[in-house]
Amino acid sequence: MVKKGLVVKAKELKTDVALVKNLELSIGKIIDDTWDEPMGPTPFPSMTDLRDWDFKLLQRYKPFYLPYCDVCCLCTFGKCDLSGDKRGACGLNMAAQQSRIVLLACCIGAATHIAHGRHLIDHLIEKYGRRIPLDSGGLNIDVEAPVTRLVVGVKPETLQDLEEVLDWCEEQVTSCLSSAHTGQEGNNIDFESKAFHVGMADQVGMEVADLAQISVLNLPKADPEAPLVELGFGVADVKKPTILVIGHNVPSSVGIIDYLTKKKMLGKVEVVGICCTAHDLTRYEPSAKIVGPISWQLKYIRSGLADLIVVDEQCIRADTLEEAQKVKTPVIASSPKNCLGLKNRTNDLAKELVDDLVEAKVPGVLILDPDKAGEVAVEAAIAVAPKRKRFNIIPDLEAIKAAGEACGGCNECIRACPNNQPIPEAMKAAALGDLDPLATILGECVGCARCDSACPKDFSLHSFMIKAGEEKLWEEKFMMRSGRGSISDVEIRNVGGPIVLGEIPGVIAIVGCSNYPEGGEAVAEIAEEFAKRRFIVVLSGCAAMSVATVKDEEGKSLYEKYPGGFEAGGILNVGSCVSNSHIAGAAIKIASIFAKRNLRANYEEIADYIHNRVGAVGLAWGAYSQKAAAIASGFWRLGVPVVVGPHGSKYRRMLLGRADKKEDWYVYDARTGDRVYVGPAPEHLFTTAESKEEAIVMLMKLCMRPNDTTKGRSMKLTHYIDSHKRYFGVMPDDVHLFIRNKMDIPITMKPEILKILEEKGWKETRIPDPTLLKRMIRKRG
Amino acid sequence: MVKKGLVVKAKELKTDVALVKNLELSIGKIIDDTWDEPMGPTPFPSMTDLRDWDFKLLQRYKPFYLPYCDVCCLCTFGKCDLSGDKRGACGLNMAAQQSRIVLLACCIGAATHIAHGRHLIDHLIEKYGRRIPLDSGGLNIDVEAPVTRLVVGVKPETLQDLEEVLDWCEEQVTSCLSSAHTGQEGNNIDFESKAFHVGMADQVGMEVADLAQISVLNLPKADPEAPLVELGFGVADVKKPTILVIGHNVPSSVGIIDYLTKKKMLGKVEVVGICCTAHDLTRYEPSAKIVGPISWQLKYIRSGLADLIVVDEQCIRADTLEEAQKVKTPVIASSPKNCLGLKNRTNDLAKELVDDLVEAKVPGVLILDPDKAGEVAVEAAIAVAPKRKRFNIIPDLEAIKAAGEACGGCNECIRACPNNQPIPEAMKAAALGDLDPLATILGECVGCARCDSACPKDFSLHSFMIKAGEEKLWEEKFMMRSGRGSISDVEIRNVGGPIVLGEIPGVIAIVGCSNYPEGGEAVAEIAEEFAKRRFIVVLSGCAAMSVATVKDEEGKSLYEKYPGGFEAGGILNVGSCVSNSHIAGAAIKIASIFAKRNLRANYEEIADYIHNRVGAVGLAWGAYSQKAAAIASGFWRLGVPVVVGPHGSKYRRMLLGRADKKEDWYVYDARTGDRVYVGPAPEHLFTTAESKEEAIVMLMKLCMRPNDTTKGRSMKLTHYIDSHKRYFGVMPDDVHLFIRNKMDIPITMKPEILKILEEKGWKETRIPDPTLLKRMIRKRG
Amino acid sequence: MSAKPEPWQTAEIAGPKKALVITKPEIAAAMIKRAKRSILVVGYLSTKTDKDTGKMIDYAIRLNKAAGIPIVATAHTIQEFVKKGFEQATQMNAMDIGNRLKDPTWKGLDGKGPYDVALFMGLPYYMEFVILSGLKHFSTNLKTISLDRYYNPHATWSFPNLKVEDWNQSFETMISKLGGN
Amino acid sequence: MSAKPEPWQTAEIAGPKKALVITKPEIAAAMIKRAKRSILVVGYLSTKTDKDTGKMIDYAIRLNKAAGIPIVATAHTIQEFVKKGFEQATQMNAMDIGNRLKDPTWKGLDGKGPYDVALFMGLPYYMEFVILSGLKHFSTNLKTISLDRYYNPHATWSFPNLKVEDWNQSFETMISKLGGN
Ligand code: SF4
Ligand code: SF4
Ligand code: SF4
Ligand code: SF4
Ligand code: SF4
Ligand code: SF4
Ligand code: SF4
Ligand code: SF4
Repeated sequence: MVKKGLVVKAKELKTDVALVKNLELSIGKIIDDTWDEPMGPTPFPSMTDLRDWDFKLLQRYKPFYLPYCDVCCLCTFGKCDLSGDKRGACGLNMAAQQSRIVLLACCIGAATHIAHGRHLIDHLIEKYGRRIPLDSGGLNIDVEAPVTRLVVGVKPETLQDLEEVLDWCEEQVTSCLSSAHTGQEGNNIDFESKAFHVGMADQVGMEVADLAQISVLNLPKADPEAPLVELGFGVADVKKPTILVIGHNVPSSVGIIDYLTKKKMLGKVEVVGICCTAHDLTRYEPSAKIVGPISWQLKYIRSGLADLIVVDEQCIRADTLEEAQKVKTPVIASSPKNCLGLKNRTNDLAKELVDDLVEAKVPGVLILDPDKAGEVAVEAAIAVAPKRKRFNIIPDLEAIKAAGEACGGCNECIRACPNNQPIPEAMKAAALGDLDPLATILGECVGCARCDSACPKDFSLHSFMIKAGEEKLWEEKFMMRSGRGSISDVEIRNVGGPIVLGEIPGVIAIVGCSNYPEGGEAVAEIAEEFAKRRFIVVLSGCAAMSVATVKDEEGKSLYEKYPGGFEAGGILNVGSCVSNSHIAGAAIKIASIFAKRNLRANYEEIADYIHNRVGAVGLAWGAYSQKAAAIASGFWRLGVPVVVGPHGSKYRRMLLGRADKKEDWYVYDARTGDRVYVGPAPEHLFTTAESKEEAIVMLMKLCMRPNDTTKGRSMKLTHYIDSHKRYFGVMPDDVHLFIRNKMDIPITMKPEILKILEEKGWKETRIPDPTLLKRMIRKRG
Repeated sequence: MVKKGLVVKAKELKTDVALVKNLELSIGKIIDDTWDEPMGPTPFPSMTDLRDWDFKLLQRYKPFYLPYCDVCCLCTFGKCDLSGDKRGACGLNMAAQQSRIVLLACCIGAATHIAHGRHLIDHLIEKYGRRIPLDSGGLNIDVEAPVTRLVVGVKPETLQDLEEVLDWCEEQVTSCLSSAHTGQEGNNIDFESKAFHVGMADQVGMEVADLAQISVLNLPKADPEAPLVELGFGVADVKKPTILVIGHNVPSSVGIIDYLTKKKMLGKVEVVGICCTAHDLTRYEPSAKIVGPISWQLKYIRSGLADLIVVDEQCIRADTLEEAQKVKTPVIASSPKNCLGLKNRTNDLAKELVDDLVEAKVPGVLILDPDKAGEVAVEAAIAVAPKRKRFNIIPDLEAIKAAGEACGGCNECIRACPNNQPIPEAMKAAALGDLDPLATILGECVGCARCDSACPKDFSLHSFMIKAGEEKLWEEKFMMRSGRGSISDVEIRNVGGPIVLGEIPGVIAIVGCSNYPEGGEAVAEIAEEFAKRRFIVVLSGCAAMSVATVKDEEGKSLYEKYPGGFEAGGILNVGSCVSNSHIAGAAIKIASIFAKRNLRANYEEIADYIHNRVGAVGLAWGAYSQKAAAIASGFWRLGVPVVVGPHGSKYRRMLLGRADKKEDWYVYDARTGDRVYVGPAPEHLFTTAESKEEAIVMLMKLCMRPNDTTKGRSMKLTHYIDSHKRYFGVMPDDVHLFIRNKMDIPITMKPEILKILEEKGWKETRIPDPTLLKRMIRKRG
Repeated sequence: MSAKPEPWQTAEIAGPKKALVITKPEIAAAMIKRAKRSILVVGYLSTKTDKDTGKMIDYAIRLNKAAGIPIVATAHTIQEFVKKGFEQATQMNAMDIGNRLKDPTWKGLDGKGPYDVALFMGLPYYMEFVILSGLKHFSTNLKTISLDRYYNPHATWSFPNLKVEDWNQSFETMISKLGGN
Repeated sequence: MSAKPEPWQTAEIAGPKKALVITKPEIAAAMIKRAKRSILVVGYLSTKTDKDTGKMIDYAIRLNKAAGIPIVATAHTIQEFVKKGFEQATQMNAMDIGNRLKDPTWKGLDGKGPYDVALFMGLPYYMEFVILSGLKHFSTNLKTISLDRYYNPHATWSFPNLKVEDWNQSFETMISKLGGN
């Protein structure tokens, strides 16, 4: 490892064991030779070190920009009209501006994970010391931190080793963000390359964060049988005081659990979570419960179920304090990133804080010490519960009926609804006493309350829906497998070959948020379709929660029906947002463990390997956040395609291949150096699926890779054609592009396909040892 | 200094002097006692450490938000309509959204300076070694790096000491940026506090960057008599090959000068610069020349004067490559932040690069090695010059006349012009052969070319103006004092007292960009007004250039007429954007050197000192950039008011005091603990001046501070009232608010003012030892 | 047809360049007639029954028959076409067809050259919004027409926000003006 | 008055909430009459001579005389008022008056209570644009009227983009309807 030089210079050094005076030690380079893997070409890569690779991908997968509006308003030279071939006052054109918006989103997303990691690791070091060994899977994992090894070339062994990795991440965020300044980068493809770069840093940041918490807090370690935990609106016992935690950064939730444990009150207070903090909470303590993803926040708060709310960071509604006040629920903010304007009471006595909250002297407090936050939360919740008596603001039927009668049908609500829900019609029905349409809306509702805001009559429309759907809501109780963390080396060893040869038809990573167009069940349907076909289905974040919310006739969720291992037909929840890194990690480990490629600082070669061989595809069906953008960006640079649901079109840039341009689909054959046509596999790097049916078929198609064996390819084609026929009702019109030789043809479809091949004037091609990198050619042609 | 723990662990350490094997050294805390100043309360402050201070300021100076439009479009939950009392899908309201936009701008700006510093310091360390001592003013400066000392509590001594400071800066950018993620911070005042925080980090980043380049490249060191350098459109000898450098990060420009020096060609090739690189270029080599600020780019390029263009980073037109191609000028990009889509040729032979550029095989190249960029630039410029023969695209009179005749008067150009220039009328005149109106427009033009873009007839309108103003342009040749760097301790010692007592009526910092509403001369007028009145006028960046562009009858610029020292009546150019830090530095040093306050990690106390005592005010008359936002933000946290020109209103948030609310203007008297009314001094923390006249009067007023002695206050009032009468034609209606006792009244205005005081029912108040901090009270009341 | 040319989703403000409103269906018919090569992109919402009406996909088929406009069916919409016995639609991802329409060198579904008019219907409002925007900013010589019930400002021309009955009537008129039935 | 309600500076798109267009000066006059307490904010551009016309500041003075509207003169505009013998204007920074107008508890220039209608003229277009926006979003019970020659969408009501002569005529009509001269 060669990094920054280092000088230790001090008149006096106090250490745990000794006091040293007048030490001066100056070190130009640190070469850490405890790791015997040779250093690859790009340790601690700069913003331009992998630019050539990006340009290769972006040459094939060209950006299609989808501006929200015609102007740029990022500086006071503007606003500038960029329509037509106009340029802004700084000389920028629309393509560059849109790629800059993508870069900004990815920077915000990456900063979020990295700052989350920094906060977590600072806290863990402060509490447990810096020399705690990292351990994400015990004896089952030798290749720990594959992303970090690959990207920066470091093998972290103890908590403190993660700090310099974060230093590098922060430097990348800063440089990439700086490129978005007016008058910096001027070229759209270079902006894209920078977005890829910060996406790569994001993967590192996520890995570092999850590795730290898995190791120190002893979360499940690559455990296919991680405990089943309860999830749903109805999980909490309403007779017990209930603490609701919302966010992503688990220390304050751990503080709650630890305090309950210390006081032997675990089980006497319900601790329920929303969003990723809920994931990590149940990874820490499986008796805790999960309410659901971000879209459940208002439902839960307004229903008055929480006696106290603790928010940490990320994906927390900005109006939490206001909504909580309406139901008399005190709030504890616990993160520097989300202070909600509350007074910082970190240094006050816990007792005083509890009193102030219980007596409602303040609507909430800011407590930046997680353990104190835990103590105050528990004590205040216990004292508040009997006073609040589940006070809620869900209106009764009469009130809804009266509103229905008063509704003017002005359409403001439906025009504000991201999912165009027919609220005005439902209000008409409500006027007649029929709440069913309102209940139906709740099923496709993302809980954003924009309808409430928009209504000129100030109807609390989302609450009306909650009331209408009440019964069903209360029945919501599902089982989710808690986040298992990384994928073990053994698992990789077992499936590496079948994946690379195409015999396991693909790895489908369903990630991201709950900004669904028509409800969350679609995610479960998609997941099951792939599990049934013996793909590997990996889940995380809100998507992992949504998958739990569909039961079969026997009342079982997919987690109960399918194995939790990284194996054909497995359905795995890796965990929270930061656990997403294990998905990239698994792909990287295939190259390392199965193909024995060097990982260390060897990004380009491994990305090339993954892009050409590992049939992994990401689906972010409900992606909404800048974090989701950064995560996708990390996958893009690895050459892994990502599909988003309809709302994802608002990320404003797709990366699309052109199946009709033959010249775009050549690779080198590493054996001979020849350029070989391999067909559009994978066809796109980033696109939007309009419906769940399209998502399924698109994912099937995107699993194909140039390296597929004929056996693998024929299996992948079977799934593609079969799902195409089932969901689209017709044979796909591009099968001929995916058939290299007749062995690729699925046996059962042979006559049909042969006919197509003939019509299309198909010619046989070779199956190369595929690579996009000239330098990988072993024998020059 | 207590920071991160440190473990050095390596099997083998290679240093410059020795090889050490199997070293393990683990250090929990480093306590550096070589600096005997005691550590203050907030070393390496986190995002929340100074929040209480921010809340104090923001309680008095409340944000007034000025949204561009009604919606938020920062995530795919949106767009969300936030008009009225609506909330977005994430629960955010408009106030929080606007403060989030401010935070984003400040993050981008801070990231830009910090990443600039990182790049520069990495480069300097690589080239000169890490142990170069820092030296910004030789024996005249003891308090080096005042901002860094104050903010993080470190006293950097050699280049490498700056690295951990940058680590801290990058961590702050990352955390603050992460707070802008959807569903993080929900409160507008907390967003503002974070913007202040990142603005403070920006000041540190700027200081670190300038300190490094001053020290290593031997730029002027606190030199009041820094050389006079030539500035203007007409500075270059057109018979010589000309290299134009644009940007902010000087290494590639240094590469050019060094190569010329090595080859003994200095003087044979013209090296001219635009923007801050020009500042730093002439600080390095005073025979180099300055074209002007950012708004000069198109004029110069289109006029064909540059035989080769080298761009580094920041404030570079995004269409530089396209514009350069039109005049056959090759371009070298030299920064990772601005690659312009060019091929990275860093590792190719210089000769090959020169050939490719000279033969125009490529429009430009990316060279990330500054020395190679320098060599290629010089060699290519020399070879290109005779081929290009100053090829330009400035149209001739006939073409302009024809265009004037063809112009449809559609108004698209004027509607695109940020300064509403009457182009359609000027075109009518041009049709009749009268180019004067076009020439007049050039005087108020910011060179943005939005008019060109907008014209449906594709007229190159900005070029028409250049033609029309040609003669005057060519005469442009002025003298600017090159950037002097920091303020010396001696200077502070001399003026500290007079400033704090109010006897030097104020320090006016005129900074920022050239996004002027009506031309740059206003800046010179404003500067001279204050210099004449014996304020101290400090300049930087584009504003420092604009000030040079006005000559008196004898042909002298202000730099030739006024002294360059930090003294009453001085006009100082500190240097480039990053030199802005010396302005804050000077204020900080007053507290340290004059008042003997501890600086080290003692931010709040010093900011309180400055806010209440140091009559410093910033004016960013043409501020356009995110960097300018960050710089302003750094001043806000220090309690220094900033005024922007009209375009600055588009920063979308002002911080305004309410002179009419008496309760807002109380401070503690540190001697007694009493709360004392001190009047609205300073009245605003951030506001927009509509005209230069208003700017002058506003700045006069904002110089008043609660600590002013009666002598100082009466002098400040004299200037305020006098300028108010001169520019506004009337007596100000708020003088009574600034008079504590009758001694404050300017003698010559006594009768007039006494009458006002009587009318207003004025009552005498005390002059306290003012502070906003309860803890500063020496004797509890 | 009384209707406001305001974006249907309130927050989807656009501009300064905004779709011209198709105030009369005759105009749309005339534009289709004038087009050298037009294409119709049909999203899956056209397979859903709008309140008080049939499925919009039937209008798509009738438009095809009346004016010979080729149809691209995005997502799983093609299934519904096939069910209705209409076999000539081409299935394509909505972004993919958008991206191709943007490309002036794309030879079209039939290999005969680029299109000059693209009609859209049945995509989710916001998705059509951004695709139309991509085409507005990055296509050359392509005009777009939104036939949805809602004003979509990034198109070259768009229906205003319409009542279902007015919308249906617009299609009827257009189709008859195009000589179809 | 034929004129388009498009933002004068092309890129300054706004919305969804946009100023209602004052199609006839009579409307503006009626609004002023209806106002309980109105105030006129006059920027320094009103002291410049517009093409083919006098200075707008004269209209401001006549409006004051006709309707008794108090005047705030921003920046150095007050000098011109004084020169013209009009002494009652109050000098104030444009942001400062904006900020006070936003505050429903502000007692006004005369200490008698908040205003319900604020008229603006003569500020740089973009600066008036953002101040009107601040008031649109953050004031309570305040209506704003832009009397400039350009449509300014963040106002409650605004003139459309007008020719100079139409603009002048509007003032004449308004003033006479208000009983002034
Ligand atoms: S960044 Fe460029 S395009 Fe955007 S507003 Fe500023 S000058 Fe205009
Ligand atoms: S809360 Fe539900 S119904 Fe209301 S606008 Fe949001 S998604 Fe639509
Ligand atoms: S916004 Fe309110 S009043 Fe209007 S249709 Fe919807 S529920 Fe009815
Ligand atoms: S998946 Fe998305 S919405 Fe869910 S917690 Fe993660 S970032 Fe938030
Ligand atoms: S950040 Fe919030 S207000 Fe902005 S678009 Fe997203 S959900 Fe809407
Ligand atoms: S180049 Fe000058 S005249 Fe043209 S739009 Fe820009 S500022 Fe106005
Ligand atoms: S945009 Fe062009 S045609 Fe229109 S008025 Fe201006 S110069 Fe004339
Ligand atoms: S002052 Fe502004 S425009 Fe000038 S170089 Fe600095 S940031 Fe750029």
